[in-house]
Amino acid sequence: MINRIKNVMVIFVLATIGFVMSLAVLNMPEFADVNAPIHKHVAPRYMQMSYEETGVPNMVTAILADYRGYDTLGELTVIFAGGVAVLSITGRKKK
Amino acid sequence: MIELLPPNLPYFASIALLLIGLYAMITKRNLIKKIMGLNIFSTSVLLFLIAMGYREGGAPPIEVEGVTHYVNPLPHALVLTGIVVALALTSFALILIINIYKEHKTLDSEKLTKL
Amino acid sequence: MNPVIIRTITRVLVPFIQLFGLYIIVHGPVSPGGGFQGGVVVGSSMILVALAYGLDKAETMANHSYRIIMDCVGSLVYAGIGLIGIAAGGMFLQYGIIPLPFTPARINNLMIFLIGSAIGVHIMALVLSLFLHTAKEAEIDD
Amino acid sequence: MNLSLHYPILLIVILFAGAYLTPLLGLWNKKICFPIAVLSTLISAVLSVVLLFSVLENNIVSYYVGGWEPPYGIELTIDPLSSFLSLVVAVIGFLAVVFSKNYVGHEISEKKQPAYYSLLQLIIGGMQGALMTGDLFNLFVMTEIFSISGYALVAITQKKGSLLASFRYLLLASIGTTFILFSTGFIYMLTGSLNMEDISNLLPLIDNPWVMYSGLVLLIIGFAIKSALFPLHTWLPDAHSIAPSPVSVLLSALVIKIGAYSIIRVVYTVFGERLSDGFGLIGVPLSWMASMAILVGSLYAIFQTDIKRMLAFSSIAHIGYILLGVSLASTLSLTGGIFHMLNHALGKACLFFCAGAIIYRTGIRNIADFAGLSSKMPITMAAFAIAASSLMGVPPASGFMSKFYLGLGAYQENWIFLAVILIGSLLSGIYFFKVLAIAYFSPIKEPDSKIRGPELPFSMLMPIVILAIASLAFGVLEDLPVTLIEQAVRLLLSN
Repeated sequence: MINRIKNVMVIFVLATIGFVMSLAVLNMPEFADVNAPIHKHVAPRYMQMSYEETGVPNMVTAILADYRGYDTLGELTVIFAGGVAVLSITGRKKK
Repeated sequence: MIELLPPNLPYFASIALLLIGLYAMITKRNLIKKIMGLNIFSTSVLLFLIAMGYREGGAPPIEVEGVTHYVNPLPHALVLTGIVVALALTSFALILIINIYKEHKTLDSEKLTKL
Repeated sequence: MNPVIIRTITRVLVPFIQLFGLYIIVHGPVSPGGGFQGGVVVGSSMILVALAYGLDKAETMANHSYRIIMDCVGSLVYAGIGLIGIAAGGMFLQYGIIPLPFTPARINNLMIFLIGSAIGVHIMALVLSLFLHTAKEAEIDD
Repeated sequence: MNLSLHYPILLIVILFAGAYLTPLLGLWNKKICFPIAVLSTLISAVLSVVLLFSVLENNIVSYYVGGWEPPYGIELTIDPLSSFLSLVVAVIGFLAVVFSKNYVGHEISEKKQPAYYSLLQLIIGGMQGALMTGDLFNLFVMTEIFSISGYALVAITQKKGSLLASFRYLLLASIGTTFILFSTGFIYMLTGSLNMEDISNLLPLIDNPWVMYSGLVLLIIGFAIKSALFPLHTWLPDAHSIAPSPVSVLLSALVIKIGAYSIIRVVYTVFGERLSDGFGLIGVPLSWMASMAILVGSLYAIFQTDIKRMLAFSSIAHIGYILLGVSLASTLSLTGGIFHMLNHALGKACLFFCAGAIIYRTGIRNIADFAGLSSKMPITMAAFAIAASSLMGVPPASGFMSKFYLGLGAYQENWIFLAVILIGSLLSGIYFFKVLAIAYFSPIKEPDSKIRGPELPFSMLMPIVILAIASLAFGVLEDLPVTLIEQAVRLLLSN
């Protein structure tokens, strides 16, 4: 019985999330739309200027290592934290 | 044929993945399945981001002479970060699960709550 | 049992996989790839060694201390390159201002390459570390 | 080279560099990890004091990482609120590292100490990064850094159940971070930008309420999980009570505050201009959930027998006070909420340090066994009493002032919220007085047997005394923080 109620609640929560997000998606700019704001505001600068400014033809690398290099430092720190986290719980004594 | 599909199909697909992952995380009793759910769940975001950056007729974002329209490179950088975060989380969660199994001799979340 | 086929293929394959990984790291600035992807490829080659020859073999080839040193040094090089930018009078992680006898774009290119290599070193050690620790943890008892 | 320009980034990078160095030098000598951690946290604390003065002068300090101007690169934006909280994080983080010196050997084997100190620096650095950043995606990355370190620090002890607590924390909190990333995607899709300042300028021009509001709701849900708001609090009691005490301090006093801070940042800075008319839609459920959190957290805390579990439930209640102040969105309530962040951080840190000290010296976790502690550990129990009275809201201590502001703000909105605050304070009186009554007045059952040492070591006494004095001092000199907070609130509400 409790499982039944739990299942119904889970489905209700998921349906709510799905419904709200589907409504959001329906109102989004169309997929692959050339005029979406995402292609208009910041990205053109990366496309036109990145080779001059960073000397790197690969724009993803230019963004990753130069324009948003601080994010990559954070990313490195995340995986470093993951590694240290794994170290920290290995070799526990068995009770 | 492809014109019959709704235009925002990739976004819907990512939401479907999100719901599947979330469902698995909440209802599955095996901890490993929960982590699989978590992986599906975080992959849904990556699909969403990468679909978002695509533009019609866009070339891969590597400077080539004569090409003016590339797909948006920023989401690619974000996705890379997302993948790395998911890697760190998954590896930590798996080693946690191994240790939980050693300590409690079960991976059933309902039995584990009773402990 | 001695899995001859697997071990032979591994022995032949591993150098090529590692070379390919290094290629991906080095070519990060000009083609798809970069430190993360290449680092994962090199790390996986060592995972292949661990699978074919046993965990101990991989452990002796790249032992715990080496992996930690690679990890920490990779991260420190990244942060250090950032701090060089400050020392040269620019912002953190600003490369163009570093006083080297090249054009700013060239210095940028060089530094992005260095950063990619640092990330690659970090990731290759870390991926192997994650695998070995998880595998050993599962192996200890039962 | 003018270093003063670079304080914001140095503050963060020093902690990260310390974290990278700790395992490296730990290979060589395990004893060196503690000095590195103390040094890096001390330097960052000093830098954050200096930064606070510079922020008070200029209102907003920004730093362009990599020299790229904002929408293209990452910008660090330090306004009075983030600078103020960064000081709190730096000081309490430093004290937690100092407290670990003697305590850590008690719960964690020496082999793992490099990892422990590295993770401590990572968690503090991640929180500092989240406070300083002016970029939405960078906020996600920093959130992930302190979360992963947090999961590991919960699991690091040998205690039974720590793994399970960590796993539950991981599962729920990573739903939160994924939601944060999702809504970052939504907002990026709408505006094409990731910079908070830029987004807040662009959002009013955009007519797409569905995407925008679902992005906002997802962000708030994500950060509400991080800050353990009422229906999403289930991970907190286990994780915070099982972690080693210095880690409980960091998690309970600081990490959940970063969630609340991020909600403030998102609602008031990113969506500030857009929401001037429509915050009610999201603010109303948030304020009711916060009120429920106050009542439920306090009620559960009364029935706990384990001291650290009781404090953990009390944290759920107090995050409710803070978010109630945030969601009511008036000058008074916001001032009260932010002031309460300070008071709860100081008070709860002091209480968890006291609990850690008690566990260290006597091994007692059960409240019923506290009889006679007042004579065995007089300083610790006095500090406990001061910090508890601050959290209850007894007048001389600083908690009274923040609850006073909160109450005034709540009364303007709806008298029910005022009633909730009063009832919550009453309930917190019940559970804190229970502890104090047993410790001070209950007869001693057995002669004291297994007590370690004549007094606590200095490294454990110092954090406790400093925090207790601070809890009292900010109650008497409440002008000092309040003027600062009012400056921060004016800036937040000016949008």
